[in-house]
Amino acid sequence: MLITNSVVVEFLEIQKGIFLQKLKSPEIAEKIKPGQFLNIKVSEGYYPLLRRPFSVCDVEDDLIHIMFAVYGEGTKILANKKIGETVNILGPLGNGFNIDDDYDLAVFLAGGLGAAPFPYLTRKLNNNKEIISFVGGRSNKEVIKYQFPNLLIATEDGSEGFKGNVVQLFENEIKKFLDKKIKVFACGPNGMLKSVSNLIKRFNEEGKNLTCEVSTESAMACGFGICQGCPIQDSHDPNRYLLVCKDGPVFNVNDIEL
Amino acid sequence: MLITNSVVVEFLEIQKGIFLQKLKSPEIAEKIKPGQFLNIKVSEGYYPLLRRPFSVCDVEDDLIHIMFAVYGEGTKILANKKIGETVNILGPLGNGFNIDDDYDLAVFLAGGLGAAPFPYLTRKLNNNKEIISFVGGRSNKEVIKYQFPNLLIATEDGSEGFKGNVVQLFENEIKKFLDKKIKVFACGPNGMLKSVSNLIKRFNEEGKNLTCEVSTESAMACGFGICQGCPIQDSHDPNRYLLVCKDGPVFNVNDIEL
Amino acid sequence: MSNLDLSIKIGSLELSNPILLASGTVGYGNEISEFIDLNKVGGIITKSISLKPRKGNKPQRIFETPAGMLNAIGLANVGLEEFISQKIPFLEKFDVPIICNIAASTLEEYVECVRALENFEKIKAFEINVSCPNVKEGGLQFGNDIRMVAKITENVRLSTKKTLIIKLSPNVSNISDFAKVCKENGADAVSAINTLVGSAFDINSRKPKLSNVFGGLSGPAIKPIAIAKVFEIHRAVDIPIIGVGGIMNWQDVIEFIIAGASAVQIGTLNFIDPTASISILEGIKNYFVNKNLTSINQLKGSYILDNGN
Amino acid sequence: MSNLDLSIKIGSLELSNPILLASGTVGYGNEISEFIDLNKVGGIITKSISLKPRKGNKPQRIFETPAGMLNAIGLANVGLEEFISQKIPFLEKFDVPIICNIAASTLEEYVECVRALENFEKIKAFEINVSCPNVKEGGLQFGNDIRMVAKITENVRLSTKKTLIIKLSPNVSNISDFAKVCKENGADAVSAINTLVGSAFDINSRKPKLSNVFGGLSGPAIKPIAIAKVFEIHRAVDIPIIGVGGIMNWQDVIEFIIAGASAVQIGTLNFIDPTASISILEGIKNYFVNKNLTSINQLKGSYILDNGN
Ligand SMILES: Cc1cc2nc3c(=O)[nH]c(=O)nc-3n(C[C@H](O)[C@H](O)[C@H](O)COP(=O)(O)OP(=O)(O)OC[C@H]3O[C@@H](n4cnc5c(N)ncnc54)[C@H](O)[C@@H]3O)c2cc1C
Ligand SMILES: Cc1cc2nc3c(=O)[nH]c(=O)nc-3n(C[C@H](O)[C@H](O)[C@H](O)COP(=O)(O)OP(=O)(O)OC[C@H]3O[C@@H](n4cnc5c(N)ncnc54)[C@H](O)[C@@H]3O)c2cc1C
Ligand SMILES: Cc1cc2nc3c(=O)[nH]c(=O)nc-3n(C[C@H](O)[C@H](O)[C@H](O)COP(=O)(O)O)c2cc1C
Ligand SMILES: Cc1cc2nc3c(=O)[nH]c(=O)nc-3n(C[C@H](O)[C@H](O)[C@H](O)COP(=O)(O)O)c2cc1C
Ligand code: FES
Ligand code: FES
Repeated sequence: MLITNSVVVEFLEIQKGIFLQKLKSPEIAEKIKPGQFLNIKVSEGYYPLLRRPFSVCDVEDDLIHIMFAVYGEGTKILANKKIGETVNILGPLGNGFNIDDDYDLAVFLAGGLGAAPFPYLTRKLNNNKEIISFVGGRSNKEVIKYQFPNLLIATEDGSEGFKGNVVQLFENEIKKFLDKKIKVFACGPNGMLKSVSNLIKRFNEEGKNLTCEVSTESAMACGFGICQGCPIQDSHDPNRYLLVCKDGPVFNVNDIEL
Repeated sequence: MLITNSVVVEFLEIQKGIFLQKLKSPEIAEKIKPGQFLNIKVSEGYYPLLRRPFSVCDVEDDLIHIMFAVYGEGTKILANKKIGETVNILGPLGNGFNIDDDYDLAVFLAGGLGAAPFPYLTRKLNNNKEIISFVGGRSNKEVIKYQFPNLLIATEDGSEGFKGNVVQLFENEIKKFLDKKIKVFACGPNGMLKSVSNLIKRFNEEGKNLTCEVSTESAMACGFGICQGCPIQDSHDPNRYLLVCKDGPVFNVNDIEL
Repeated sequence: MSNLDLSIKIGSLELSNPILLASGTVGYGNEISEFIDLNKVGGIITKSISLKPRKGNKPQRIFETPAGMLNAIGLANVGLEEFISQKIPFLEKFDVPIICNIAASTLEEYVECVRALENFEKIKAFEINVSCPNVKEGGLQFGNDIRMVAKITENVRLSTKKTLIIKLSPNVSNISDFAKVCKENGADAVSAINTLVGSAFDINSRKPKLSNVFGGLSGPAIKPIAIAKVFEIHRAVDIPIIGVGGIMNWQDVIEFIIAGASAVQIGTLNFIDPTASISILEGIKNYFVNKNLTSINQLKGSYILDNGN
Repeated sequence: MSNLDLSIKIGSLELSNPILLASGTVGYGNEISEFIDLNKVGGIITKSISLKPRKGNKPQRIFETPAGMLNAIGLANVGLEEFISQKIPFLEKFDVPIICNIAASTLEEYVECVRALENFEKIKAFEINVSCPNVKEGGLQFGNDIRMVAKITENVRLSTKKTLIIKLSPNVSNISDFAKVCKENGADAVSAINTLVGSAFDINSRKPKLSNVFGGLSGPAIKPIAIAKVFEIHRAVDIPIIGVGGIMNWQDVIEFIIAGASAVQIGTLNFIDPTASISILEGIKNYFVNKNLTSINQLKGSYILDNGN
């Protein structure tokens, strides 16, 4: 874990309202793994007071990419940064995706800004095994296609691809592959992750062979385990919460209660 | 009184650490008088929360000039504004200098950033009568010479001009003119204004003929009379405070207790 | 939604909408009337009036803090007599309810002020300030003493038929107990909250930033505290609550109403943007329309709590 | 100024400097030790320990507010047993005083915890949390009940020879009365302040932002309140005060010391900048050198007040 002032080196609007910011931080770029995140202080003053967590979207030499949309004050300030201005980064934080080769087919499941961690994950999987990506959003404006391999799209309003939610699409499509050993990587709103989790459990109860890692979200104050602000239920012990920031944000879906 | 979003049109560092910002506001530029001030919200957020008061330094068509140095968070944000960015201005506020022709010689007395209102005042006096300016600072780096006519300088460390404070210099120099009807315009720290006030009173007790208007400062919340945050002692009524923002900031020195 | 009706009734006080201008933050209305049409706000609460004029505290009276400000005005006001002769006539020009806020150092003084103002038709309600932290006598001591608050409420109630609002101090641990005694003694509503006691020192001079040493903390910094106090009262006592503390936009107003407020007061924000009350009103109307709400009572205290924890 | 000495003694507790890390904001030291050399801070105050492990509140536990944050962690902690078996051994690696913060729902539980920890050499002091607003039993009720605070202090005092610090609730109107009973019952110091009770609601879902509804407000927003409380205690009671609330930089620390604090705690700031305590220490040293000060006691409570008003 490091704290660095990082310069904004490049800033793109990859599609309407979705920003990609490239921040220079050789130290963090060298260490960070897919699924890990950064906790960013977007301004020097007291407003906003707390850091804002962002997944590492990609790494390019000594640049870290983050992807975001404007929600509130923090992301608004970030979106107004000019090239050459700095942000203060604390990272790398949390546990990333478990990158092993123990599968035949990788599946990416992303909802909304849950698309953020996949470019870097794609690069790091790097094993010539097949990947299928399922990405969803309310309408096609909200679907982030950025760098997804083999992309299938679900929109709730049917404006592009499958009409319905991304988990339904995944359920429909994956059936043809259920003989394979599948590893699902999912990132999106907790509601989506919950239905992914239920589906995976059902498949496995039916004797299929799927593993699934989900990247979860939580309100956070510190991002590195000292505030206890980001609990998530431990599925193995009803008397215990895990911490999203430290024990996650990526969990094996069997380890948590969504 | 108006509230307007004004664009920063030009931004100069007139001497090291002293900034001149030109803000576009046709409505305020048209109305404002020398010695009046603006209450400026330098950022959109809650930090800083309150507006910051600045004297009008000059008016140039539809531009208002303000002059400032960086003290705290507010002036720091202001100094980081780029051309084209906006600030929110409330003004014109307060009572300006009383511009009549009832004198033979005008004297300007300024300490530090007290130099701010004089360029506009000079332009508006506009009556071919003589002006002498006395400007002081701790060292010559702090003396703001910007657009003062007939300038005499006092520095406490003697690095330029008279060694001592600006009121002493004024006392020495003015003696030759004491047969004239003199009008003094003073702006600077309250300590300086107090010694000006004492000196003027002494001269007048000695039968001389000086009038004096001082532009005072105070912590302010609103700037237009609703918070009661900026009291200054009324010299005619011990049971009453005047308000710097509404009854001032320019007062005849006889009307207040400094 | 042509049937949107933001009006609200508190005792006999009828407000066309729930946006009031808080005591001490708009004087007696003169200056702010240059910025907004006062007829559009729900009501105006005067700067605290006392029997005799008060000069107020020496400078420095104001100090900015993170997302807040300290003030130690010291209840500077023109006094009852000048209020009657100068301020009421000005306020009569507007078609907006006036709530007269009263401060005093003794029980008798409260009663005397209320009696003197009872017959002025223009004044629709009294807000009794038992909680101003900036004067040495009275003020805070009253506000934190529950028997005193009960007694003041009881006595003032006997002296007025107008709507009676008690403005509560937040510097207590059990604000709902205070609201309860207000209700029991005949108050029509409570305002929550007044400022919190705060202070600041200069690290070079070692002097307090305020001549009075203590000041009242207001502004967005205190909003979470004000929301908690309004909610606490709403849960415990059946009395209309006027929410105040840190409102900066229409969202904050909606939050106060959800937490239990029937109306709200805009305070510190008037200093920063004297037109804010009007734009807030627009924001509220849009929210009501978007949510298919037609009256304040549908939203008031409509918080949804999980069962258990 | 080679003779600058920032050390301070509170009871038998010897601190090399006045910068402590506040309870609940550095866990048990593990994570923050990756950012700073723990041996450099004056002391570490553990997350509140209770007799049994506590799971804490459901999410959401954290909500940001203007210049502050609300937390409703609910005293989540590993419990006495695991603290002894896992956390103390880790802390023993450092040459820095450990102050063990204790929370409980009953008087007996406080005493039992203290007894169980009394023989651990590593623990130099106890800070008794009578004021956590985030649990239903105990917690706030104790902190706002002066007889209960007296009784807890008295009983814990009988059970320990270590330095005893009582952490006071700010949600009271008369904090110096609480400090007084702490002193009378044998406390060596008081900490002021814990968080203020606050709340927030979502205007779309109408649900509270925190599952617990109420949370504790911390951060720079509350600093003026904390300064006022420290000053009030300092003026009224001769007991060492540990100042806490909203410290963001070395200037804030100096302000607390001027207002009367012997030492201070860094809380919320650790979340934003876990290295801040070390840079603050540098800032303090420079201030002392520039002002020709050589000891904390020269600055402590050195405020200058005007006479009269
Ligand atoms: C581990 C982790 C990784 C994350 N990675 C990313 C990422 O790569 N890209 C990204 O854009 N965001 C990411 N987020 C979410 C991101 O932290 C928030 O979007 C950000 O904190 C918003 O800050 P703000 O100040 O703009 O909004 P706030 O002022 O904090 O919130 C404003 C409003 O927006 C809502 N809101 C905030 N965040 C979200 C959200 N994510 N979805 C829906 N509503 C929201 C809030 O509830 C609130 O109503 C991540 C969060 C976590 C915990
Ligand atoms: C009527 C009026 C007119 C003014 N005109 C001008 C002007 O034309 N140009 C200008 O630069 N300033 C002017 N000021 C002062 C200006 O308002 C302050 O400099 C400004 O508010 C500082 O804001 P800040 O946020 O940067 O500093 P703050 O954070 O408010 O203060 C930071 C520190 O600087 C100190 N400080 C603040 N202002 C001053 C000051 N003026 N002198 C010395 N120390 C100070 C504070 O006490 C504090 O310790 C005027 C003030 C008034 C009341
Ligand atoms: C400068 C100032 C003066 C105030 N004067 C009074 C007063 O005279 N009487 C009163 O009851 N409240 C007074 N208040 C308190 C406000 O009415 C309000 O309760 C408080 O400021 C919290 O609201 P806010 O955060 O929106 O400002 C004053 C507040 C400020 C900031
Ligand atoms: C997330 C969080 C958890 C806390 N947990 C505890 C605790 O367990 N025991 C305690 O006595 N105080 C606890 N506190 C209070 C702090 O120790 C401190 O008193 C308070 O936060 C004010 O200081 P600050 O503004 O610097 O944060 C907690 C504060 C925060 C923000
Ligand atoms: S965010 Fe602080 S512990 Fe996870
Ligand atoms: S600054 Fe508000 S009355 Fe003068």
